[in-house]
Amino acid sequence: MNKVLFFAHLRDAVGAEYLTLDAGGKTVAELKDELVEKYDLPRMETVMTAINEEFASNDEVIRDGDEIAFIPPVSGG
Amino acid sequence: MNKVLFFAHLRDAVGAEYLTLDAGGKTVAELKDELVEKYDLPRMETVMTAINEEFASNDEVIRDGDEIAFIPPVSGG
Amino acid sequence: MRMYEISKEPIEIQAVIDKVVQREAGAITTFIGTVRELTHGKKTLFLIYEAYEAMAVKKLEQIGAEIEECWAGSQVAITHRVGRLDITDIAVVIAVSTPHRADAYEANRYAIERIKEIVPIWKKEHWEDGESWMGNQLETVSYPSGKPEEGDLDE
Amino acid sequence: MRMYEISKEPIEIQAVIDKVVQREAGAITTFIGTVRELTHGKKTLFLIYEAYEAMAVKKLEQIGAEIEECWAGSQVAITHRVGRLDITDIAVVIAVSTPHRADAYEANRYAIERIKEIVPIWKKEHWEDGESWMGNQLETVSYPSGKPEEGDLDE
Repeated sequence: MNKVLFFAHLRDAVGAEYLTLDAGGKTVAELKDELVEKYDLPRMETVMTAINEEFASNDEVIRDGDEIAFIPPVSGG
Repeated sequence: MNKVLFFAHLRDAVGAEYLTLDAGGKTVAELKDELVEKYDLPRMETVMTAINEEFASNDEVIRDGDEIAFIPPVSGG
Repeated sequence: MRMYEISKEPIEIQAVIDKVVQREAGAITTFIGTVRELTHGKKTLFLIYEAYEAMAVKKLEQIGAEIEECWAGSQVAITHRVGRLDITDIAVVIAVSTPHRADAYEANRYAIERIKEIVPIWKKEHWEDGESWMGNQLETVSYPSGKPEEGDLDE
Repeated sequence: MRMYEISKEPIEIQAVIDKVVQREAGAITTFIGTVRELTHGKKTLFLIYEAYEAMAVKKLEQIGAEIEECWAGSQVAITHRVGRLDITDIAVVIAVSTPHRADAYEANRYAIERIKEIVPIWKKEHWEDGESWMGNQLETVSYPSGKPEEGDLDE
């Protein structure tokens, strides 16, 4: 299973801080597409992804147990 | 009369924080020349002058009562 | 000593500076990011900062490592606040010490620019007439809660 | 509140920063000049700073006025220490607040460069084997006490 974290406006859209789901074997892009469809997530083309707290590209394959996070454009500082 | 202030290595050379002397009517350059001769002041070509706490050029004329200061290259900060 | 922190409590500037004091340093610069009342003429009431904390600390560490590699003899400490911040409250403190002053300015500037690129922290601005997650470091992208594509899902 | 000071006492950084906090500012930079142990490989024991105090305050005020004219919405506070300073002691603190961060770095940098040009403050470095008034901001001109042309007059 995988913990999938949402932040900022994505958290508002999903209505939860995280979801637990099975994404093992899927690419980041595939997971994104699924979630966009299910939750109607806005502007996912501007959203970065992290796997286990490191940025990951769209074609990276998720392994079972990985923690996934969707990172909207950051605005710290 | 005029108060003439010395700082840093000039103070060491003159052996006093200030001198009281009559410089009214002289130019800055004339006063410098006199003091160089009397105290063997080193490297006066690198020393700036202030009259009443404002930088003054060599040809400025000193009036009675003006406070004169010789400003070696500064090294604050 | 933890040089890179995400803090739920107000940041004590002096404590961040103390972390980078070194006998070889002649210069320490700090950047203190504060909550500004007006942005593009709009009046902010307060902000909420949210972080992906574990990753944010890692990314701050990465920025520090980049700086210490690029500017010889430099030391870096960064603390970023999360939670609710009012006008003039401190959101971030960056302290950099270096042997010479030019480096201290450049390295510090590099730190804040990198924070705005790669550190997973977000701010939500609250105004009298609404609220919005700020979208990027240029403050040109935002996600106003009133827009249709989000309005459907916001409760 | 005195924004520009020459101080015989240790400088409290927070007190200088507090002077420039403003609701319109999103950024505050500080420059903290500290006494470095090594300069060009030579080991400093301590420094003595001396100022032409009244003029130094005026010149700091002038620098602040130059900054506030050049960088819109900026506020500046500067305190420079005089007397004996040991390694890592603070010689100067410059705090600048501005609405946006780029200005806060640039204006602060301008302040320290101007201090090294026009503010009548001098430092005497003390080493194990001697002492010397430092001559200019680039630290390339100095007046070692051992030189003949001065040696005649030094006691």
